[in-house]
Amino acid sequence: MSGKESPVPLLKDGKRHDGRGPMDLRPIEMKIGILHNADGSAWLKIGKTEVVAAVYGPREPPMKGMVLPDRAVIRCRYHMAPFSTEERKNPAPSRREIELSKVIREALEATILTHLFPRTVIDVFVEVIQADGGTRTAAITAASLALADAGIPMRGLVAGVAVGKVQGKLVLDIDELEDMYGEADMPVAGIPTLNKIVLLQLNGVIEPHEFPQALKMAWEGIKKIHALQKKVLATKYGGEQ
Amino acid sequence: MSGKESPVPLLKDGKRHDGRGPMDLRPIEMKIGILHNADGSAWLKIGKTEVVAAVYGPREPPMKGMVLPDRAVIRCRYHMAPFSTEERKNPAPSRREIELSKVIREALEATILTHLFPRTVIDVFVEVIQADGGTRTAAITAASLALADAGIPMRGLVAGVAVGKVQGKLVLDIDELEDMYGEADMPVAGIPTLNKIVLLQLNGVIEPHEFPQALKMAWEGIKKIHALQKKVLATKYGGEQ
Amino acid sequence: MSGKESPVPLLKDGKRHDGRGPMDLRPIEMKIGILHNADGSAWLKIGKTEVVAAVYGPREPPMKGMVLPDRAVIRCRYHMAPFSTEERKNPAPSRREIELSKVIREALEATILTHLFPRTVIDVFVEVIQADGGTRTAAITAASLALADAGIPMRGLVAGVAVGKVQGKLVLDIDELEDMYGEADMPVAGIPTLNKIVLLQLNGVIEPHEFPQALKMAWEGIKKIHALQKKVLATKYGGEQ
Amino acid sequence: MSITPFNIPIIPKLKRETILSLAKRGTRIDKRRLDQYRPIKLTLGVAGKAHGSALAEIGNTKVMAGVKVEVGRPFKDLPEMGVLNVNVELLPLASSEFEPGPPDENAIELARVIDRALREPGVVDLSDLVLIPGEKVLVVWLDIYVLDHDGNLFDAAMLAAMGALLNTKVPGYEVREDGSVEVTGPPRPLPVTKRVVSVTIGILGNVFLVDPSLEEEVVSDGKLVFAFDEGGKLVGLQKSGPAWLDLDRAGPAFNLAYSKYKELLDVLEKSIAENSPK
Amino acid sequence: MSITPFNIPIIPKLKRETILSLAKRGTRIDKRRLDQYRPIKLTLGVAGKAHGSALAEIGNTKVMAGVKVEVGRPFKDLPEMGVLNVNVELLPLASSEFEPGPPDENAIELARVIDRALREPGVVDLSDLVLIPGEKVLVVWLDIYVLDHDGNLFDAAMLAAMGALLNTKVPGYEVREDGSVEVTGPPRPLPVTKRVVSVTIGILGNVFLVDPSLEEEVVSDGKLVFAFDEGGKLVGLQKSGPAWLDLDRAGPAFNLAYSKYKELLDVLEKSIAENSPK
Amino acid sequence: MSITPFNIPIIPKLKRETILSLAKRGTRIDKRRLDQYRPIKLTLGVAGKAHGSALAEIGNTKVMAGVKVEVGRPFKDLPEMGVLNVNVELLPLASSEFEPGPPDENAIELARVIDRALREPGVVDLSDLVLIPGEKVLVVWLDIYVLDHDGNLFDAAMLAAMGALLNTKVPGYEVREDGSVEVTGPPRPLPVTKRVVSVTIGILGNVFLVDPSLEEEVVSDGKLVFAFDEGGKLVGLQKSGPAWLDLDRAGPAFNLAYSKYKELLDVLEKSIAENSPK
Repeated sequence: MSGKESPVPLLKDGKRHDGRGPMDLRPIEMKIGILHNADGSAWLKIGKTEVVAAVYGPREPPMKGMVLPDRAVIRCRYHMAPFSTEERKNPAPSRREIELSKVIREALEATILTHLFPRTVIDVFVEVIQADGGTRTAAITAASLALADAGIPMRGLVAGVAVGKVQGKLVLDIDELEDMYGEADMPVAGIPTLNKIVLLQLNGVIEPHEFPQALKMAWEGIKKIHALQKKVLATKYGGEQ
Repeated sequence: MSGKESPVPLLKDGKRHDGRGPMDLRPIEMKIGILHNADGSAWLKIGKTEVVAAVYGPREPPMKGMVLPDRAVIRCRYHMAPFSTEERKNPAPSRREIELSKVIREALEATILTHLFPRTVIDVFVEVIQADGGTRTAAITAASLALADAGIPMRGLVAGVAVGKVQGKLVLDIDELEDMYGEADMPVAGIPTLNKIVLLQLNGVIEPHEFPQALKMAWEGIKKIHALQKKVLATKYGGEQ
Repeated sequence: MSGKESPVPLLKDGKRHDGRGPMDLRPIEMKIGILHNADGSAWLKIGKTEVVAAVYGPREPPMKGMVLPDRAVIRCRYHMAPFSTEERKNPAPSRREIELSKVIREALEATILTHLFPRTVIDVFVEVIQADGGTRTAAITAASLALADAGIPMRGLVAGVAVGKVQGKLVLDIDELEDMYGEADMPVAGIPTLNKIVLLQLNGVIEPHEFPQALKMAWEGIKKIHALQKKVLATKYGGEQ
Repeated sequence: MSITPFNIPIIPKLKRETILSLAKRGTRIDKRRLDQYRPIKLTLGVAGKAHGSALAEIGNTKVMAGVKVEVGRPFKDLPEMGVLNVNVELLPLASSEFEPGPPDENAIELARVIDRALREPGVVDLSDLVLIPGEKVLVVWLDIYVLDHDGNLFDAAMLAAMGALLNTKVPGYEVREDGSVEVTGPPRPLPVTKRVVSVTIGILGNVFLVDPSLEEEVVSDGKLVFAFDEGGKLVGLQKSGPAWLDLDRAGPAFNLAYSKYKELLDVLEKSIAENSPK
Repeated sequence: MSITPFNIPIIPKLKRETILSLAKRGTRIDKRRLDQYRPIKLTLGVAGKAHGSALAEIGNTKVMAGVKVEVGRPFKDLPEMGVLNVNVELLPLASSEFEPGPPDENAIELARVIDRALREPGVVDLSDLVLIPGEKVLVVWLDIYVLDHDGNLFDAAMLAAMGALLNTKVPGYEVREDGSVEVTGPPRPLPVTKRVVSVTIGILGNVFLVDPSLEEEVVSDGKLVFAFDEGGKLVGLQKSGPAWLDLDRAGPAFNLAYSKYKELLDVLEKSIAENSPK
Repeated sequence: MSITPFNIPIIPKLKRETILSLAKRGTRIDKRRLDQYRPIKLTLGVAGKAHGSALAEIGNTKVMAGVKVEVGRPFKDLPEMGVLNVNVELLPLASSEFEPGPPDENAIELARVIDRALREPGVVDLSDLVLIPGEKVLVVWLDIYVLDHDGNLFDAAMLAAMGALLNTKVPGYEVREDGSVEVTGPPRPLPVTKRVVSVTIGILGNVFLVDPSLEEEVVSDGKLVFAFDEGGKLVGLQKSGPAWLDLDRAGPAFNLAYSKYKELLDVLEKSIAENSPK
């Protein structure tokens, strides 16, 4: 969406620049329990995008007064490693990181059973190790796995993916190149078992009739990612196949 | 006081660059109760200088411990809109804004009956929408109106105005041009019903004999502004004509 | 250690650029009780390096909760005056100042009998007035004097000095020129009456066999400085000659 | 880091019940229909030293926007583009909940949603703001100043922003031979190519409330902000707040917003028409 | 934002009564007359790496000032002027009330009052500090370092500042043909054209106390700081603190200050004379 | 300002006794010998967008390092040298004790100890990173990312740092005639001239524990960090923590560290060998 032209065609003969079809996700790998100290943790790689999530809590608030009488306080940080991007990113939180920390926190508030843990804090920390598009939806997918790994009760697992528009066509799970030279990026996250959307944004321009279409495509992706989440949890914890 | 020469003569045939005589105030407009949420508010325009003031309180302190056992704590912010000045002003508080917030707070401490509200906080927030000279005295005049609008008991209304020196002559209520190319700027604020000075500063150079003279001129201005304050309050609240 | 060549020879005929022999300290002056408000204070000059130290406490914590149940909390600031260096130093704490505040605090923690003052804070503030090499060891030596002047019980006085390596040779108490163009700077501080090292760092490169040698040289210096500390305390307080 | 707000008054559950039961009957506390805006007003040219300014009012909500245009450097990767900066200040004047200080996550989210809705459809033609490619360009500072917060800051801020941009006169900069830049020519309008407005929908359970008041926002689960350009294209979208949204309610929400955007566009058009030289 | 100090020990009302009743008899706790300064001392050249420095002592109050001169850029609107920066640090060494951290409103007010009293009468001839107009000028950093706070920081800081400026030797900068600047020539004195001192009066109700000690400041309502140049012109004035002042007491306050400024000027002159090469 | 940590769990004295009594018998809680490292692993090339990266693991401790090389300006006093910046982030993921925020004194100390151990022996040949002397040089950003803290962060960070530097490919910058810099040529390895590793010794009273685990660090008085180059020269040393050290135990501590550095060097060499093109 930079207004510049892509160095490679984003669509050619129905295929995307990396050979995928419009509805294809990038290859995904997930692991849980990868950190020793955190109460729960997860690692997720989708294409070249790579994130690590850790969860601490429910625990005492780090600061007196940072509690609610009827539920847990969620603290959430989405943060990019300085070496995760093309140009080195200053480690101080950017305005973008501050906004994304907020929308990810609000997405997770909808699924965590916070009322079970009044007067405590639950911390969700996500680090982007490599950024190649779709980092916020990767972050939320990994965060949800880390919460499950920490044994924190949720209404359902959250998975996310972005739908983009390139050369006038909607495509699933855009990467950085498609994001940069495409026309739109619509990240969506939801709880597929409950058919609930918990994150929804749009960066770019789409036609009115494309909105329901894009949402439907995102949901297809979300269901596939959710299946992988279940699988990796089952491998460690059994059940819920 | 920049050392540079004024693009227009500041005094010519006894008239100032905008046609005023030495003792003329610029046109003044005042309104109160202009904001919905604030407990009291006021808007003031003097010449092209324009400020908005809001008062909240007396209320619980925003932070535990920010109280005094025998009186209210006053919090005061003088702040300039980024678009209020010739060059865009960074919204982070400048050293000038920090100093002016202090001298305005101290001026108001002298008039507010703070001992009536122990263990509470009274907030006074002033935004400069357009800066064309005399913003601190406009701010204090508007703040005093907003305090009255909020029903906070005071020993008396505070009004303020600056006296300047241009081309060797003292003049009342200088504007930005006169401030920039003049020799001195002496802002004064006081409670005219009690003959008390609550703010007094000097930026520039004056002769010893000019000090009492400048103060006398300022007081004439203050009394005129005070009359307008009373009028606008009477229009809303009746009485005190 | 800048990689550049020294403008003057650092060693010539066994003498250093300022005429000292390898084991000579620079001239040292010390005073205590130089400040009125502080509970204890000291001034120290070694060569052209000059520091002032002040101690407040044991006292109430400046902030609720900044206490330990079984001992005093030490707060320590090593800070350089903006005019103490070749180029003006920004007064905001640099990363270097933050590190040095930490190593100096940790050095003092080892000697102060903190368990005698639970739930209190002891503040040690050091200002470098002129920086010409060896400021951290001067700071710790002066801080120790100020603590004694404040009557705070210690296991022993702390003294410090740096050993450097210039033109392949170890020398005691290097100044800024020797630091800048030399090969190594090893600051050491300790309690000579107990033979305890409380600060030990190395900036530069030395041979394995030089380490014990450098430490031995530092200790010789520390003992000499300690003798001066005792003298200045005795002049004020008598005893402990 | 984002933290669940914990320094807030307890949410009045009874109020929520009242609003929900009124909604079932198709009405609201202030008698509005569920899809009805409060009175909207847009005044241009409210701050004389700004190059452009506007004050938007939606009910009691008041948001001012001011534009300053300055000479600056382009971004390294966009040498032939001017720069647009959007900043939001949630002034402590506006609400007892706003404390003085640098923009918090709410101010930053608001600024970024508006920034995207302006940037993505190319509302300001940044390519028309270049003085010396790669060296000197015009930098447009759009400062949004929230003066009174009675709910629905997004729509009021968007309206004030568009009003201020359309009100902006760019000083007549000229590049001299020695590369210096001076103001010599007459001012010209900022090149604004499109109009954008936003429509915000409050979410309470399964109820949608267009243009939620503060009273309604406080008991809501969250909101959806849709931004449209004048042709009805969707140019921005944000779910804000901890709400969730039924998958099959997303379409109806969009349709509701889509049915309202022209009302706001009309307000914008009218105020421009009133303001333009006759 | 400015906040009423709330982290302070309770003001000793008895002490205030004592000071007031002593004042009625024309004397003070430390036996001074109401218009009497404590002993004043000014030592120049106290910090060897500064280009100029001074230590001012008034009673137990100790303030150091150091000047560094560096090459920098002029302000855009003043291309043919050097730059003067005044900074004050209220060091935690100086008082149990001072905490480490960036300058607070008290430090900033102090710095700005001194800055104005130096800048407005043109104490430093900034036009004489230009290397390449619009490009490179000398920047004078005046750092005021409060070491021991026993009241009346303004007068001590002003004295230290003037002492340091008058003690300053500017490195002998020269501009090379390629526009680079190097130190080649011999140092020269900073072009200081005037001498300025300040006189501070503590206000307790209707009583004026010249040079208030900390003990007196703590129970005062506030103070008035008057700055004079060597010719007796008023070059600065600040009411500081929540005091009010009777309109008809402003004249007497001014006259009191005016009657004292030469004492401080004498201290300044004497220390310069002592310090200058014979 | 440095403050005694006060927001920490109470130190388990019983644990300390246990560790001390085990040490007397020459062993440790996790069965290691006093001079034994936990398993060490170094993986290169773990972050694809970094110009170089590595993940070091010592037991459960995990530290990543990433290098980015960019064009920037040299320091004014070192016009013919590239720039090396070392930054450490103690991520909140890594420990329940780490809070988000700018680097604290622990992160800064860690970064500066590693910086010195790299800078002083000239590990990176900065003179080989100059594009236009005094104008444009390569700036090497070495960001150390602590992911899991189970003790001995210094040695793990040092290892990750060296691994990342040795893994770094510098983009093929070329200087055009007009002074602009572009990436045109093929990447080349960062000029790394030496290998450096560190050996950390925990101090508990008179006991030395090589490679202390977190459990051991918590009850320790402090630690000694020794950095060695491949030839065994001492290139860095830091006493960290409030411990004191008997004067006559400094030699034995050094000898202990010296006896171990080759183990870490071997890990480093092996991982480079595995990673280099065959």
